[in-house]
Amino acid sequence: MEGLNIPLNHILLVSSLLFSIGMLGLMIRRNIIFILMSLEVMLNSAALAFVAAGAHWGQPDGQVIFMLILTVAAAEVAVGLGLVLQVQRRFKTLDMDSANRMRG
Amino acid sequence: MADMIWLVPLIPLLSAIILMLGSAILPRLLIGLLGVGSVGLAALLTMLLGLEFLANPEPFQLSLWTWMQVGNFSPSIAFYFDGLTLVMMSVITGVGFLIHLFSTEFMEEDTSYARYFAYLNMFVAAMLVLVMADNLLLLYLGWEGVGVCSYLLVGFWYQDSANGQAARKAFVVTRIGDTAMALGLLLLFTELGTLDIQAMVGAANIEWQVGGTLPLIACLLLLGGAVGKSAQLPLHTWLPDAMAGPTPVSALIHAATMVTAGVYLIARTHGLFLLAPTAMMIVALVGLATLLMAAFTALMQTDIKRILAYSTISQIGYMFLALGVGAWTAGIFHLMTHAFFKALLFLGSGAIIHYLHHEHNIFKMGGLRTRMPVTFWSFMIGSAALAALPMTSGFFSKDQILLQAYQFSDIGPLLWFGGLLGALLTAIYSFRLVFVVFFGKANTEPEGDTGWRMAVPLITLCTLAMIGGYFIIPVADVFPVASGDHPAHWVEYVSISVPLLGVLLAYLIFQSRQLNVDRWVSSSVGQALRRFWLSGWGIDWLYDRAFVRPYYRISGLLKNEPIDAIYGLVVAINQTFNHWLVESQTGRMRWYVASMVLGLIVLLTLALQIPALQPTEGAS
Amino acid sequence: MVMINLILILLVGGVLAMLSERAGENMPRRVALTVVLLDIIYLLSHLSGMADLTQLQAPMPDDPSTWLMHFKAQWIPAFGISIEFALDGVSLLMVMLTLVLGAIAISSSWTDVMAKRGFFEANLLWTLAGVLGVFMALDLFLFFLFWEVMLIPMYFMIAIWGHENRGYAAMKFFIFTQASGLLMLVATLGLVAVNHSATGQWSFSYFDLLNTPMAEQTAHWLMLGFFIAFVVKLPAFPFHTWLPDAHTQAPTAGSVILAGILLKTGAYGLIRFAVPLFPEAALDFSFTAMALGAAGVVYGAVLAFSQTDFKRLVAYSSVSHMGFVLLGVYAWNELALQGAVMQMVAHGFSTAALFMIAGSLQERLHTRDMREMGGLWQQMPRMGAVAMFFVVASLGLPGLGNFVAEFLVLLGLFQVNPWMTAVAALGLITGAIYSLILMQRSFQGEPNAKLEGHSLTDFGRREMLTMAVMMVALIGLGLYPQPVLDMAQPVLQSLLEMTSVEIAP
Amino acid sequence: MNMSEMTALMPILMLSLTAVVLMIQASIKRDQAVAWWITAAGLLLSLWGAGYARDFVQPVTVLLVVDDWGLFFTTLILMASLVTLILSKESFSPEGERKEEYYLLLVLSVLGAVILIQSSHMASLLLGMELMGVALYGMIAFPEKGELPLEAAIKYLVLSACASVMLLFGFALIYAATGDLTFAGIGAKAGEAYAREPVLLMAGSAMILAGLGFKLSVVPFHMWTPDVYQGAPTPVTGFLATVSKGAVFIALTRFFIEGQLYQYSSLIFALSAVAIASMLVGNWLALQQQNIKRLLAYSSIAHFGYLLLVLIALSMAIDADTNRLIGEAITYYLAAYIVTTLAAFTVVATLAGEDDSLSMIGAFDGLFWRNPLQASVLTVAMLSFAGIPLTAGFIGKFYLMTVAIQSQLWVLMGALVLGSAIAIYYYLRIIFAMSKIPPASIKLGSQGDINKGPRVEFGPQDLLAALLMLLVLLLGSWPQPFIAFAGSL
Repeated sequence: MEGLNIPLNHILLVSSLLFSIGMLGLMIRRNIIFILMSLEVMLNSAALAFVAAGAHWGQPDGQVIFMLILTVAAAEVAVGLGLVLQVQRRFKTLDMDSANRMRG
Repeated sequence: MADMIWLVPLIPLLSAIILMLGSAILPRLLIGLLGVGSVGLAALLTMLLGLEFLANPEPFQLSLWTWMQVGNFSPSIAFYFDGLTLVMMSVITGVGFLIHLFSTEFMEEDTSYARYFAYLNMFVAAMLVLVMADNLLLLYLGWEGVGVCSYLLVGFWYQDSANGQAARKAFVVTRIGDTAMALGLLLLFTELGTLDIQAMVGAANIEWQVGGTLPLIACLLLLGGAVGKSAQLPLHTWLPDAMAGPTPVSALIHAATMVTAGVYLIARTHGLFLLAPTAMMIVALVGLATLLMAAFTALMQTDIKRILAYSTISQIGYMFLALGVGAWTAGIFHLMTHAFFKALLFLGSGAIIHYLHHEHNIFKMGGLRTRMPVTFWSFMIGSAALAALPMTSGFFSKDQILLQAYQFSDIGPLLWFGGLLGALLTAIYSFRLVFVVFFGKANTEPEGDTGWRMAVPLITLCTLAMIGGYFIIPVADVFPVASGDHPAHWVEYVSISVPLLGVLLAYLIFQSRQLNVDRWVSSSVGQALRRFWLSGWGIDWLYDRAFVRPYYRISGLLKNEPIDAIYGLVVAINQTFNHWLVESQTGRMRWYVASMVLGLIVLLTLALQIPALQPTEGAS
Repeated sequence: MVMINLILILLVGGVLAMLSERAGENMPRRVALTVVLLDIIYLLSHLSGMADLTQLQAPMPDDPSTWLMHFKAQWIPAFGISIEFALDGVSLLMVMLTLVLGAIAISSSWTDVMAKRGFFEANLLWTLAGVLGVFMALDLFLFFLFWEVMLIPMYFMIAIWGHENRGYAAMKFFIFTQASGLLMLVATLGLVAVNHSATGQWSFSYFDLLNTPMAEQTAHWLMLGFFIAFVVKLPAFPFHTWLPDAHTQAPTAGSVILAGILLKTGAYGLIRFAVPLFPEAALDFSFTAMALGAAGVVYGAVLAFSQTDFKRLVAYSSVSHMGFVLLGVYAWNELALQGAVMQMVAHGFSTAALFMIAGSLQERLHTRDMREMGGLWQQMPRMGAVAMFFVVASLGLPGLGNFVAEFLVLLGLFQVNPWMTAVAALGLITGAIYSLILMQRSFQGEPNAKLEGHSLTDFGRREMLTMAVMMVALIGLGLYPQPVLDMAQPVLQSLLEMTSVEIAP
Repeated sequence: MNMSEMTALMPILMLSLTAVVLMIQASIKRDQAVAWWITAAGLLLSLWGAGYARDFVQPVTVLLVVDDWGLFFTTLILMASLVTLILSKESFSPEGERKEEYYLLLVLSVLGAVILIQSSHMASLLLGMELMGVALYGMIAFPEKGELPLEAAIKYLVLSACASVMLLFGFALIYAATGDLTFAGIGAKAGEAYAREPVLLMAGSAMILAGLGFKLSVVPFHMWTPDVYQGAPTPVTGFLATVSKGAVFIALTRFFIEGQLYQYSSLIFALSAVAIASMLVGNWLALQQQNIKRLLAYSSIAHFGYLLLVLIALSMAIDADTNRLIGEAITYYLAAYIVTTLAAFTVVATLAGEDDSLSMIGAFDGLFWRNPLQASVLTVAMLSFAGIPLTAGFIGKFYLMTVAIQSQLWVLMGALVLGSAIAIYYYLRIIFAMSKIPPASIKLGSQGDINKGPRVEFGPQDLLAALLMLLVLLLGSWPQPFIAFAGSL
């Protein structure tokens, strides 16, 4: 598709931006749900980077990895949400800062 | 006979060991017999040896076994016997025997009778080793041995920590001297390659020339040892305190034998001192200074034993003076006579103390002339000899010393005058003692006079103190002969008359009271001087401030191990890190993420900052 | 093989002792004693077979065949590590000392230890085994192994049966020795690496590593590694601070072993490894080392004087005495070295005895504080007399072992550095001061009011026997040290020759 | 994908098979015992498989590589999983709790680990790691009651996911730089890629290091470790400490060597910083720790710090000899560490179970006199961690030091020595606690009268503990055979 080749670095820049946003979310968010969402964002940033790189080298590998990442993300989140339910049930809150029984 | 010589020290040693092991079981009588008998036997053997030696005066050497053998350092357990040894041995065993005998009565009521005799016998053994030693290392063994025995005996009544204090003082102060001496030994061996006295002196005469530095240092180090043991300035302070021990002990150790060990050492190594004139000069001056200092102090004391102690110091001062001026024979002669009359005086005082409920203050005594005749006469004779009144033993020895001092190089007359002044003081304080204690009115009632076990030694010593001066000690071929010529006659007359003058003064002041000195004494200057001399010229005070207290303070400061603080610091550092880091484990997830992010950033910066491609190397 | 058996007997004996506790409260110590005696007999029976020990042929340090015994078996060929034991005069001396003091220590633990006796005696025997290993191992890896492992049972002895502050003391002891041990390990590996790069093959054998050519700088660093490990164990000023605590807190038998034997491993290490492996470096370093030694002599003595705890005082006296050893080793001439070896033996006995007396006092008075004592002689004359003997021994009375040792050291040192000698000689004076104050505070003086009432039992047969052994030993060493000297002489002689050749270039 | 390749994958296949069987079994009839036996059988089978596969070593597709080295660690990890399995059965079995899924998760996690070990491609690495990780979340959170497991699980999930993303992003960057996903390929193309896109390459590598560093819990990615160690059921902690970390380290090593990262001084520098930090921080954190599980967590931080030294040494690698040494060092140290850790956790699992209060050091007071066997095992383990001779740990440390000296890494060596010196303190604290004689028995002057805490009858886990102890001692006292074996890999 002509006219639509964005230089690799730009895409990488975007994806690293996404990455940073996700990380920021992890750092400032206290609600577990949002934390999981930030994780998603990060995962996708990586995925995007892969796709871009794959396109840049004209290889399918990029997309393959992208698939894998989706699966991984799914798995992570599945377990994550499972745990979230537990958290809600036992701690009666989703505020992660309150989950610090263990320290020192 | 000669090869039996090793028995002489062995017998007392064995009896000492037996007494120690059997202290619990042996009956008192047997203990006494062992203690006295062993020394008696030793004395007998010595006598036989002496007779044989006088028959043919050949010094001989008996080597038992090699003590240790390292490289070329091979001192052996060996004895050397010559005139000097004979004199010393006779004094030790003879006087020792008498004093042992005396002790049997003096210590009668004491609970640890056996321990006493064990120590005393051990002392005799050690002292014999000291004088019989063929090499300086063995001599040092005896030297330290007598030191320990003296420590044990001074602190014999250990329940009173004051005695312990005195004993420790005695040991430590002498130990200072001993250390100097030990260094001397090290130097001598390193330089001369042997410690056998005869060989060493020989080597020294070959390798060193007169007036060299090495002989000077060596002699001064040896002198340090001598000064310590013989209680000369500046290490004399222990002797007066050492009077804490039982009086017979003072008689034996701190008057007759041990304290003269220093004199013996110098006499024995005179071959070295002859190489170091300066050292000899120092010896003479030390002697002079000590004898004057001690005489003045003795003048003021009120404790009968302290008076005798200071007089001992002063008399040994004479001996040092003699050695210093090269009057070897005179020095040793005085050593012997002094042993007689000073032992006599101590035993006499012992008798008094024993029968006067352990009273030490002479002004609480008095009028004992009639009540304790034996003691009185022994004191009379003893003091006469001490004051060197003509015809007594002390006269002969001291006279020789003074005369030879007069002839000594240019400062001779000065030394002579000093000695003379000393003699005057000696006469005064000794007869002050006599008059105060035995004349005048009685202040305390004695419980009778001496029993035979005390009387016999006293009487024997009396005779010795009288006739001792006529003995001829067989040291002619040990020492170089002194210059034969005599000084002007007036010198001799003066030397003879001064002691008499002293006695007269003492009589006028303390007996007839015709000469009243109270005005001087009570004057402020007099008082000051009196206090100054009474305190032994404040030397004790000085040492206390200069050494003892600082040592205590330093040791006290270090007590809790300052070094440990360093390691404590290390621990503290680790704990701080631990604290900080543990704080960082907040348990908050966001915080953990933050740390990861931080880490990531650090890694990225580190990874990007050094963009240098290493040359590829082999991988595994 | 003999040497391995020596160690095995002790190891197995330890296990037996532990099990024997089932058979009865008092079995373990009996078993332990038997085991040690057995070991001694075993050793003697094998020595008797050999040429008269007083005429040992001089062993070439780098040729094991000339040694008294030598055993070598592959262990970890990958690194050229082998199980290599060898015995020469000096190590034989140390081995004997170890076994004798071991027996003495057991007898001292007779009434001292109440709980878990089986495990206690086991640890004691295992410590002995470890020490024997240290004295006989000539493979540096093996040596390090024993060096570290012998600490563990010792640690248990302090940590389990020690006194009020045992945890701290045991920890301090272990960390000091372990940390310094790590340095030695690094140094060893460094040395091996140097040798490896030179010869192209791995070997930890002492005999291969001797005369390893290396750069001056390297030699200095490696030497330092060994030196620190050894002087910490010795212990030398200023690495000594673990010792007072460990000695004070350890049970009597522990202190006996610690003072009598373990400290000697440090000295032995210096003589066997630190100097011969790096002669030049050691030579350049000798002044510092001697300075440390002299400092230790005086410092230990001064601190000993101000202690109020009986055992602590004795502990500091050890620091002072070990200073002489350090001086002796680094003066590095025959006189001084003989002195050092002599000191190792003599100090072993005198200090062990003093610790046993301290132990018996604590058993009777339940305190080590000398302010609680005084005038004990009255009630316990025998103990008092014994104490007096060992006190004068430790202040270096001629005629007893310690004097011979100290005099030889000083004599040797004087030829190297008179001024240092003068400083060290101060030790004679300060030594007298603290020794006598010890007697004064405990046995002499007015009987302590606190002690009115309870009657104290004097030394009994067992104690007197034990003490008699050590007294005889000290007198023997003092009046006829020749056997000991002869045993060490050829070894030291050849060491001196080798190093002098090394240095001569 | 021919027959021999299939055979080479035997262990993986066996594990997958087990997983399937377990699921089927669960769907037919839920029964813990049966599930347990199936799992055990599966693990044993794949062990056999690992042995069998030794004759078929080869790269299998671009994704996996089957070599002796990998197989050895596969074996090791499978054994570790067996230990975990036994402990899981014995120790945490809250009544009425169903554990079939737990075993399933265990198998899956092991499967992930094995894949991780054998991966030679980013995809397989990613898959292996995630499989292992995700299963682990489940295992950690498995106990139904108690809050700590849940907290641990959620923390681990979020953080490790975050780490995985870092890893992924790193891969992406490297892929962008080199255009290759196989380790070898990256290594081959890295040179010119560096010339073209140094920033991408370096940044990528750095992020990969970060990602893997998290799993290895090296500073500064270590913070999760204590919490997860403490919160997770003890057997799972043991699993995490040995299987997961071991596998990740192998993967890291492969990537490091194949991808020739050791060439880049900047990376080496970064890695050294991380290593030194871990050595010191880990030990400092552990100093005063009272909870033995947390303490072990901290000590593990330090130990992986030590281990990184070896990778750094690769950069200095002078000659083949040294490289062989390095290889052996990695193998030996990891093996020793895994065995020792298992021993330690066996004891903790046996004595403390899931009761957090019982995992306090105080609860171990006087253990020697209550339960000599377990006490001795823990003692040996501690000594091994501390690197005292005659234990496996010492030989491991010996190797590290030799490597450090051979490649002249003086600073790291210094840190190593310092760290070990500090470490002695807290390992000793545990031993000291265990050796305390309760005052009661001192008076009584005999043993057997103290019975506070659970007195454990001799059961499988005692046998297990004993075996592990013997293994530790054997590795330490007679290492030659194993060294030879490691050399042959």
